[in-house]
Amino acid sequence: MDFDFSDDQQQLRDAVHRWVDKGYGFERRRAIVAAGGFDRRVWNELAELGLTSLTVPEAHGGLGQGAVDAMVALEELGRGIVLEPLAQAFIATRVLADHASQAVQTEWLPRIASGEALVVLAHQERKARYRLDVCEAKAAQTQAGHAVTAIKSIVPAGDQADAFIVPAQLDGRIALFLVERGAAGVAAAGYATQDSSRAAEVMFKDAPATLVTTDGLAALELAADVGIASTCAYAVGAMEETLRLTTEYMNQRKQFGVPIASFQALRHRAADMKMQLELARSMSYYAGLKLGEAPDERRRALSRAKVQLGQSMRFMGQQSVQLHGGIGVTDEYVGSHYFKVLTQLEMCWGDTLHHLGEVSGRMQETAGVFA
Amino acid sequence: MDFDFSDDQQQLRDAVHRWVDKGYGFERRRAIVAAGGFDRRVWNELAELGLTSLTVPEAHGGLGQGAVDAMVALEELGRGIVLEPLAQAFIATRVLADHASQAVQTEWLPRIASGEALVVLAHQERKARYRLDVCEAKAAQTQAGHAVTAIKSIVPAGDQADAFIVPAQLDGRIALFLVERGAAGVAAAGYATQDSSRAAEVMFKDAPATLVTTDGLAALELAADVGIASTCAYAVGAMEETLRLTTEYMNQRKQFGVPIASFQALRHRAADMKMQLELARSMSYYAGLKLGEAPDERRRALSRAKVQLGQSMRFMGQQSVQLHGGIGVTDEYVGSHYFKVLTQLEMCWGDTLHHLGEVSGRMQETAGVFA
Amino acid sequence: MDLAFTPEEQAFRAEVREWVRSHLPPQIAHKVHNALRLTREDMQGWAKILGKKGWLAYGWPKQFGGPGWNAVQKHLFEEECALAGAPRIIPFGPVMVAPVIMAFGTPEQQKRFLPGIASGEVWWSQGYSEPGAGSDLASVKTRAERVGDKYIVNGQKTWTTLGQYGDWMFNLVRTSTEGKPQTGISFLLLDMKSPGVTVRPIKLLDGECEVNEVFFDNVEVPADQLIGEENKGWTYAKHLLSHERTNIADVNRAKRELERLKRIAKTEGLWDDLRFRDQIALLEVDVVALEMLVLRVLSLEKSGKNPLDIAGLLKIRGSEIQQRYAELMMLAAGPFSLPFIEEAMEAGWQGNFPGGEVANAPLASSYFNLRKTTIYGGSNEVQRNIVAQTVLG
Amino acid sequence: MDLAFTPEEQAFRAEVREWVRSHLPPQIAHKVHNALRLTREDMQGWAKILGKKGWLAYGWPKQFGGPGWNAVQKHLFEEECALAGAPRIIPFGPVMVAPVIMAFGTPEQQKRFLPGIASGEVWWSQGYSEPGAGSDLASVKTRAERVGDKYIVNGQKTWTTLGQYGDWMFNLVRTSTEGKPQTGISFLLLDMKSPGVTVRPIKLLDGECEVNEVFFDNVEVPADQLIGEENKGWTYAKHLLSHERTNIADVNRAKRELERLKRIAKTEGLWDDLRFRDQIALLEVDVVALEMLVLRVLSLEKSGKNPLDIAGLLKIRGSEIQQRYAELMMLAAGPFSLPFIEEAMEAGWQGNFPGGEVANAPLASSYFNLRKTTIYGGSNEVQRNIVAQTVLG
Repeated sequence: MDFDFSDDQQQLRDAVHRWVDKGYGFERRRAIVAAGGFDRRVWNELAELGLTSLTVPEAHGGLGQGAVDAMVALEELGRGIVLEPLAQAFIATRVLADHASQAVQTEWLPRIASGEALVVLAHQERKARYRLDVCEAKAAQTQAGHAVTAIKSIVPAGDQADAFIVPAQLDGRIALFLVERGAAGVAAAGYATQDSSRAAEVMFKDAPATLVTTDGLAALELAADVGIASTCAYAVGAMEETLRLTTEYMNQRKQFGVPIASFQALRHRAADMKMQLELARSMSYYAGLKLGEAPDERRRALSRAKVQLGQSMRFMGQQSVQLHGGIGVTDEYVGSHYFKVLTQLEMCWGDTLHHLGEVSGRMQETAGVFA
Repeated sequence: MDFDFSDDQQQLRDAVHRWVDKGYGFERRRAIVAAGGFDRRVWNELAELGLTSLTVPEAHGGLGQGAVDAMVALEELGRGIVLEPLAQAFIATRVLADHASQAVQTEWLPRIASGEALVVLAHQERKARYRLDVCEAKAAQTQAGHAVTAIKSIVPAGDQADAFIVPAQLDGRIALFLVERGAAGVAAAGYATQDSSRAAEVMFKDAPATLVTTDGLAALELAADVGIASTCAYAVGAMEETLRLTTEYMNQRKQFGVPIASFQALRHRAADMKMQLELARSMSYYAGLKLGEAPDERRRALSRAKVQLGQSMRFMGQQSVQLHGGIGVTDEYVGSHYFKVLTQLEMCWGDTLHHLGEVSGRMQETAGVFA
Repeated sequence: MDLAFTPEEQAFRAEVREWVRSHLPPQIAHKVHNALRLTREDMQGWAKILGKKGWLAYGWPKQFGGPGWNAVQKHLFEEECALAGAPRIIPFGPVMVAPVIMAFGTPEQQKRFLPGIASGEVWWSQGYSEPGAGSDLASVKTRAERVGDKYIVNGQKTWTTLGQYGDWMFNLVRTSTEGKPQTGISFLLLDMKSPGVTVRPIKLLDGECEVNEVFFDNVEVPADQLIGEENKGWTYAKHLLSHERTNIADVNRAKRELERLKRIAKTEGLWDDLRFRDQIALLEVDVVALEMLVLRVLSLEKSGKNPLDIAGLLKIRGSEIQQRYAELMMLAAGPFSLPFIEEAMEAGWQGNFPGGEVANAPLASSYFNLRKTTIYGGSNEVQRNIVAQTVLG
Repeated sequence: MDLAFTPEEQAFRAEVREWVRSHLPPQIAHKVHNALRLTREDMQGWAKILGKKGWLAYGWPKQFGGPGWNAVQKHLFEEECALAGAPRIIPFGPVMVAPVIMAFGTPEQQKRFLPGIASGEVWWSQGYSEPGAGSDLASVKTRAERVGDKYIVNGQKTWTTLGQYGDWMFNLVRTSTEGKPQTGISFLLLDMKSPGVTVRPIKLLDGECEVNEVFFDNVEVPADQLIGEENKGWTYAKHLLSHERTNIADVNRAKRELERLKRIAKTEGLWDDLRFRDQIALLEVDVVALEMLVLRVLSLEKSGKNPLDIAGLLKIRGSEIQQRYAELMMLAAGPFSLPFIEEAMEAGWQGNFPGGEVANAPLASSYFNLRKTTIYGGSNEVQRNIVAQTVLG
């Protein structure tokens, strides 16, 4: 048992940290928000940092690193609440590497690694809410391959992506397909989300599609679990910075002639935030480390992690605003945007109640990390 | 709309308050606990105060007062955590007055009013938990009337009572019966409960029984609702005294050279206790005032009240102990016994989760006190 | 003790209900019921309609042109307005500054200012908070210097709610630096169109500019716009804070919003989801308990009592409940609360809202906006200090 | 970063498991698994069995006769003991006073006291708290006056856990009233059979006497039972408090009790009740998160780091979780947790327990008992002060 980061991981953290500090300040983020919430140049910079290739197998031009390295990178991006969805690269990579044919891997993984192709998961449907097994999208075999007809909501960077991984019904079960955004019959309408990042509604009408796997539900569950672990890591970074901003403010802000950090009731709140941060970090590690387990254990573990993170994120975000007072609800203050990010992330990949249901449903007689 | 107490109610409160103060000190209570948790002399004193006759119709020798008067009396008994279960008199009175034949009323109500007969509800069965419609007890017609065979658990003062109101299956539905403790086939084994009051397992084996009503479930639901309202009122008194003891202690107890009442984190906890007390009091009023409504509205209202009281009691009890520190968990300190009472009362007539389920199940589109 | 309203109270409610429902413009009610954004015209339009009826000044005694209602009648009026979907009455004029003018203003000031407030013609703003002084009002730094028959005002206010619409503003200003901080404060009425007044809207998390910074650069204020005596402003401000007791819990709005939450839960397929439904049920209990608490305070006030110890709880609990229903609405929509499309928060938007339910458009915005409720009006931490004082001394 | 234990760690665990399960008397394990009352003989019996194996002093370095285990090994040992149903090791001797004797005692003191601690023969008690000074240890008032080669001790200790069984006791005593309160405190070992020592058990809410008052009336203590220097006791006490880091979270016990909670829920027909089951699920997440936190601290300690900032969280969270499982067990039994029959909390009771499940007998008692966990060992309020210090300064 060992929770130390390797030297390589530490170097990766330092590199991403430096880039966030120097290259992704609040002003740049604000400009990207004003321009729609996604900047391809940032994506290219992430690629240059080696992040889009981080988990791509070496055989496909990647660095062949694992979930812990992805976690390290995402923690640092979360610390800077970077809008561009690096997690999608990890999701696409894992899904293709685990489920796609060699041909599809050879075609797509090098392009994902290089940053040339932004491939995102397009799975959200109106009736599904947080369920992965509800899918009305339809696929059919064609002469050239397959064609997909679907309406997918809230697709991350959906009008900026190069291709989508799309679940759709094929012969009575869910399969996964790759569809290029430029393909015939694909239309994406973009908009900003709560945290100012970008999403889109994507309409597929008989769009030409490449089959990734007919075992689509298993692959989609894997995608969601990578998504949860990514969300956890990113959130830990965002919460760490939230706590730092909050305590800094408490020490500087005076009321009744003294810093508000001197009020015991507020001090205890800060202690409770520290508690939530460390519980969340613990469960983020747990999530990352369990990503390689067999599906049953993996799913249970990732749901447990999301329950903890959901609670922590809500508490951290709300208390940060409260401890800041008025400034905490202004658009011009950076801390407010951390609150928005933490709010939104709770509802990504299933909220706290949803995953509590999953944990409850999968509960066994034993208990604990190794149970 | 008027939340003032009448002069008569105020006098009632004063009288009961005086009796508790002078007649039911901690030493007397401790002696009663040592002797088993019930003292018939106390019951007689309650009768002399007019409390056992309070809600009995005047036609049957009672004072003919209503639910608000009962609430006033119970608040004051709760303030002194009086062990003897006056609520049972109110339950028996209401059930008999609303559901029994004139003959049964004429036989029993005057004796309840005078204190001569302690009649308690014996309904708890192993498989029922908090459900009222689960009943395995059996009744059968006999030449003389009926006979009941049953095992009832945790019957208040069950080995001291004169008679029981017993739900049992008759011809496929629940009916209520009156069974005297001295009757053939009745055996009661007494013991103390968490809060040091008295209960018993009562076994009925073909015990001769008087039919109260064949509409037993409706009558039992009414009994439970009177029980809930009584619990609420009693708990409000107990919580009020809990807060008084706690704040008194906080002002007197010193740590680090100052009264612990000077620590803001503890002050806020005291403020939260005040909040819970007043929310609980508000819902206790609501419970009492809704006891006369039609069953559907009454049941929904009483469940709402119990949800609030359940939360308040747990918070008040636990925080009181915490704010007291070590002394708060000792048997010799009076405040500890308030904690025990509040703990037990949450599990009487259905706990918080149970009644949340009731509220949730009965929820309608509108909301509010008058909805 | 009786939960039922008297026949007179019921008749009063019926009259108010009839009138409100027939005079509230449906397009405004639609916005309120769906949390769509309100314009200045919506807010002031309704105020003027009420003003014409004499009900904008619903809390005023008869001698100043109010209806002279008692606490219960005021509550019933507020409840009927809320349930009908009326916008909240902007309180700065009729509820906040008017009682101060009535209690401490000269007859001339009363004659000059009260009619414009009662009619809804004049929009008032509040100049209390300053940068660096949120809940700590006594540390006011904005200076007002007496020069002849004028005050020259310099300084800055902030968090001025809807100050961008303000015609007039009442201010706490420092006229002396001697003695305790409280003693050198004066209460000054100020025409916001005066030269030297600059209003800068502050954009908030929800994308709107509900509050403002207001800068005073050598603003000349005639001395007859001082209320009462110089350096006694703290007394008047405290008088003001002691008003507007029960409506601060906003329980009537909570009831309306609880019904909206239930509608959203149904649309989102959660009405039969036991886990989510339980959350609503728990909130319903909270709302009923809050309403009972409000009714107790009202009843005591009607009987001439001053239930200070429990009235102090209303703001804390009311604000927590506001935040909770906003949170649950957002969580009900879940992924479909993510799109943050400001145009869709306006009435009449014709676009396609992601996921299809345009009713979900303002949910995150409301959630963000209502974080303010535990901060403003004396933060809940300050409120807990006050409650603790009542129980611990 | 790796969650798996190394093959060596796994082998170690297997060895410990095998040994514990074959040496722990089944009747003791039965009591622990069912929260039945333990006698002094149960507790000391197990201590002696461990002592014989050399594992009672499981945290000690080899030079003093301990096994010299690292942080992970200690944790695995604790976990295996907890899951097997072993009673907790009474910490006052091996975990609390022994490290102080090792660090600050003379070779003679080490030779005199450590063997009896390691073997489990000598039962130690802690003399820290005094009436009026719970979390405020520095305000110690018990006096120790040096007269020749003795100290004469007068005063009173309280909350002395299991002091009625104590052979020896380590005490903070005041040897000087000059300077800061901390500077006049000494650390004194005291034979509880000395004339003038009176132990008065305090009955607690659960009906048991887990703590005691200990009175000293001119108790003579040979001066060679002073640890280190006079008036330096505060330093030694702080050294003691910095030990026993991770096990304070008691996560291994929590895992065992979570399993018991699930058994009770099944017996009471609640395993398929979604509302109650969700409560267990939430607690399960809490326990896993606590365990991960503990493992992080262990791993850092193994790497020679001192994770002070997160170790401070363990007591708070661990104690909250202890209270929660006790609460849920009681609520699971619901009405059938009401009977408070002390005899039924002993092993082997043959009576009929109301409702039929004698396993429900100790539930309320445990719930009452565990209220102490957020109070003792530095109340959670004091712990939050300390954590706040790490984040705010």
